[in-house]
Amino acid sequence: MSEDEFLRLPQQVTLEYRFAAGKYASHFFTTLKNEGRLLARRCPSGHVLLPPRPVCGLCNLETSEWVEVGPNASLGGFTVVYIPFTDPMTGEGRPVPYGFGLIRFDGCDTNVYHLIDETDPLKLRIGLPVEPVWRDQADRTGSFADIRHFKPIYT
Amino acid sequence: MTEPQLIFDQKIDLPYTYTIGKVQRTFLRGLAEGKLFASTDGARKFIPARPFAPDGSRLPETVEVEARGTVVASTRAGHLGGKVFALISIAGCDGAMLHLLEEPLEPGTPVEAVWEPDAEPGILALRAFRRAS
Amino acid sequence: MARAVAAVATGQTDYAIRKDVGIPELIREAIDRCLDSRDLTLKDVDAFILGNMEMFEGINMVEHWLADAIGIGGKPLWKLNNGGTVGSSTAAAAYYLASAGFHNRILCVGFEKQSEGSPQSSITTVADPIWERSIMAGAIGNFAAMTSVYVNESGVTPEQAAKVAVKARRNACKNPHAQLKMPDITVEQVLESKMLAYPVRMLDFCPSSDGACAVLFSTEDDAKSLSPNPAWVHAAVTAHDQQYMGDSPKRLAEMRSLIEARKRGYAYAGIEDPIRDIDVAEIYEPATYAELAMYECLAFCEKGGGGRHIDSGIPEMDGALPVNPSGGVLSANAVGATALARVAEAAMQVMGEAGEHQIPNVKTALATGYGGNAWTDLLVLRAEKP
Amino acid sequence: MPLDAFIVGIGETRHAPQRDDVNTTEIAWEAVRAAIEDAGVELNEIEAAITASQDFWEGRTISSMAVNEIAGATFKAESKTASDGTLALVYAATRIAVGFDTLMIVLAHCKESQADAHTVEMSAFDPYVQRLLDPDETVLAGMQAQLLDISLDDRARVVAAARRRSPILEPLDAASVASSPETSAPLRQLERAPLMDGAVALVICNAAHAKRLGRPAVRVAGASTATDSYWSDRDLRSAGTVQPAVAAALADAGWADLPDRVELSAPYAHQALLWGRALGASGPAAFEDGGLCATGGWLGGRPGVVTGLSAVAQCARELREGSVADGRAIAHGTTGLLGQSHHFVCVEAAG
Repeated sequence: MSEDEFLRLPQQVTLEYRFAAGKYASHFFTTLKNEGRLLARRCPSGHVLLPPRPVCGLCNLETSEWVEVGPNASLGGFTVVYIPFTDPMTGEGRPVPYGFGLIRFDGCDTNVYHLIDETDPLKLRIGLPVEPVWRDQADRTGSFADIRHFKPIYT
Repeated sequence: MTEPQLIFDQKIDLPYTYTIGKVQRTFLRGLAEGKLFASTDGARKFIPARPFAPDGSRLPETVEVEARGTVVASTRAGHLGGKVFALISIAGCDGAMLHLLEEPLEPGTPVEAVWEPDAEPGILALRAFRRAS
Repeated sequence: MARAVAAVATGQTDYAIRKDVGIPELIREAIDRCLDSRDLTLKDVDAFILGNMEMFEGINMVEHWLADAIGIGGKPLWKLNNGGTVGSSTAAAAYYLASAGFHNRILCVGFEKQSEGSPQSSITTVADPIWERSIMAGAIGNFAAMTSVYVNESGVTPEQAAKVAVKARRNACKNPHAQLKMPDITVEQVLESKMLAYPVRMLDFCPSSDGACAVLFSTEDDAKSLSPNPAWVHAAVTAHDQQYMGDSPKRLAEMRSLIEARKRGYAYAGIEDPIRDIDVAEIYEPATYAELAMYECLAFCEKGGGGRHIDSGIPEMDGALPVNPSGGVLSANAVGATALARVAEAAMQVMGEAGEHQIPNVKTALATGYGGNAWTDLLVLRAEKP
Repeated sequence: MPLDAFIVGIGETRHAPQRDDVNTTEIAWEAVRAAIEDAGVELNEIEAAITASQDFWEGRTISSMAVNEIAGATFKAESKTASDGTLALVYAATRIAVGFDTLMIVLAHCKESQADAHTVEMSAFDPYVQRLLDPDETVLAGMQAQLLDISLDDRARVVAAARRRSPILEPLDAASVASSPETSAPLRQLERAPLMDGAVALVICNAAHAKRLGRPAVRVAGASTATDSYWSDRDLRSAGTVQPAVAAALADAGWADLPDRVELSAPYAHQALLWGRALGASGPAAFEDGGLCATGGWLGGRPGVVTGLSAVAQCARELREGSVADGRAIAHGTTGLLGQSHHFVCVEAAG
């Protein structure tokens, strides 16, 4: 079968969604935007969970209270990405290389993935302290992308 | 002060490239040349051409058929700007083909294909069906 | 009483980028190979379970569109989607549905045509739209960040990870269906391959393939009539983790779902010492570092001993507990098919139908599925009827 | 070996056109929380969960990732049927029947307000030869209605009956249904079930556990599912696999005949009448006297993926209250364009 025998038809599939952030995310992002504070949920067994959520899977109990975490954090895991990657939400490619990793906010039991402002992997290590670098107030959208990235604190 | 219920408007916008198998390559390329090909097991003929009949049996070959048939059903899709969709059965062939009409037609009305000049292979190489002249 | 259930026939396509066939032809290749091996046709199948990730090909209710390609004719048609574990989830569902007698002969079909979509972008749609999706870096970025935790805790070296890649692509030479057959691959070649996301290099990671796998399950005497030595299911266990991708602190270093599934699965199947009690394992390793971590979570070796385990030669084709004689996921990966291919390969080993990569006299075979948010399916297949 | 699982807990959200106050995890938790409270069990006791959701409606690949924590499946088993809630119940019931699990959650959830129905439906059309024409299910329903000899008046009466019986939707009279704007000729806009957000959860267990819990239990006695050819290879006037599927469900339950209480799920009025006719109902009267859809069914306001399990929950509630004459009911769900698959679950008062 030579190459031109084949027939491959391109087709763009565009699906529009309006996601309700819900009770916990709305409260988190409203507080973050208005007061610059990061809120996690704690369950009766003391697990501090971010993102905040109705039920803690570790003990199968409803989370019971808000607790402030961060803003400083440490690396729960890290990498530097070298392969281009098109973000399906924006359709743009993210320039490479870029640091990316698991961010553990002080006081939190879980990590969240985010971008790291470092492209030399040998400088990064588990537990390295990092701090959030915010987008300007004007171009915040009320999502985790309001934090531009995390900057390592090399002491 | 009740807190705002945040809404995240997002889209999933993904490019796909569908690989077309043997009998349907002939079918879709045929449309671009103003021809209608059915797939067949030597006995039954199916439109649109497809590799397997509804009972799973193979339809490995293709055979050209006349681009004429009858309307099974048609509907003006007011909620989609008035486009007229129809299910068309082609003379001598099993199966039925979803396509467009220039205007709604009663079930059983004889129709013929209207070809899109110098079109790329694909279902849109056939512009629509119209009442047979 | 619960009926005994066995895998009685398998069929796989060659995993590759397939520009010659559409999705219906692709799944029928695997289905026909499976049914032909027992002189059966679609008419002999009572029910179908299909598995893939719909957004990888962008087709909603894809099983309903494929109904004609499998000649459904009014029969039961199930559709599962559990991410990477979907293939093994179809096998687990077949086990329970057949064991309860709700269906008898069940054909599981896992498939993916990854060349038709853009896998790295569609995998991002796995992420939670509110919390994770705007920050995702594709499967490789996420996986590499997890890998750093495991490397930090276990001290495994890139060379030890590279040995897994060498074992996989050499074993693949003995598997007609594998995509990456590399007879002369060396550790150096792996260490020099392009860095994708530190420390994961090109040859450390699984390929993206088009492919399909079909496994026919049946029960009791019917299973015996269909296969000279059926691969009886002794355990089909699933374990999930918490909801978000960053929830598990140790990630790979302590894959909670695999450890939980291993404990329950081994107890259920009466496995005490895996090296002694398991003759071959087909595990779902998306990357070399994952296989090393999975040795530990599966208790093939002590915690932190993944690197020493590959050094020991135990997981080699001629070792005490061969892992992925088929070449594994590192040699072929069409997500919807991949975890079911692990079950198929385990069944082929038990049935003595693995051809060139057959391990001698296999009595007990292990198969795992990995996917979702570090989820695990674990199945134990045996020559002996439960 | 017939299914032998007991429904001991029922939890259902108050379905609404647009629940902007909750995300998928939270709406599913509303149902699960109500179900475990009703069953008198703790989330920690749940051994496994089988869920039902569709990725294209949820806008997420592996859409069950949002719910396995609230379904009590952390470090336990969860599997997702990507079709209808009735199949999640059947799969769960088989794990109970073989004795592998004793206490499980079955969950179906969908937020139809999040998605664009046209593109979600268009994505279910044949990608090679149909999709580029940009159709949706309403187009097919229009063609089907054109072929069926079911009058607009009868169709409008079915919708009015559903709305009158619905605990959540505003009542509508037949005249206003018949005069609503035309969508795909001859269909009117109000002939189609509205898009809804909601979730349904059931707690199921084996006989011993049901006795121990002492809750009013309903027994899952049998079930069936049957899939027809793809929509364009079918006679659109036919009720497809409705009759063979219901016959198979009755056989699986060991029931000689169809019970009086049938809860049907149909997204269009003409399909309710077509499928109702296949179940022995002669016309709109069966809907007006509640025989076929006591609380309006899908047309009474249920999200598509949830409608089958909601039908089971409705029958289970009535059986518990003893308001079903012969103590037997059969619930129906459907998936695929123009009802390509039909699913039936037989439930009976556990006595």
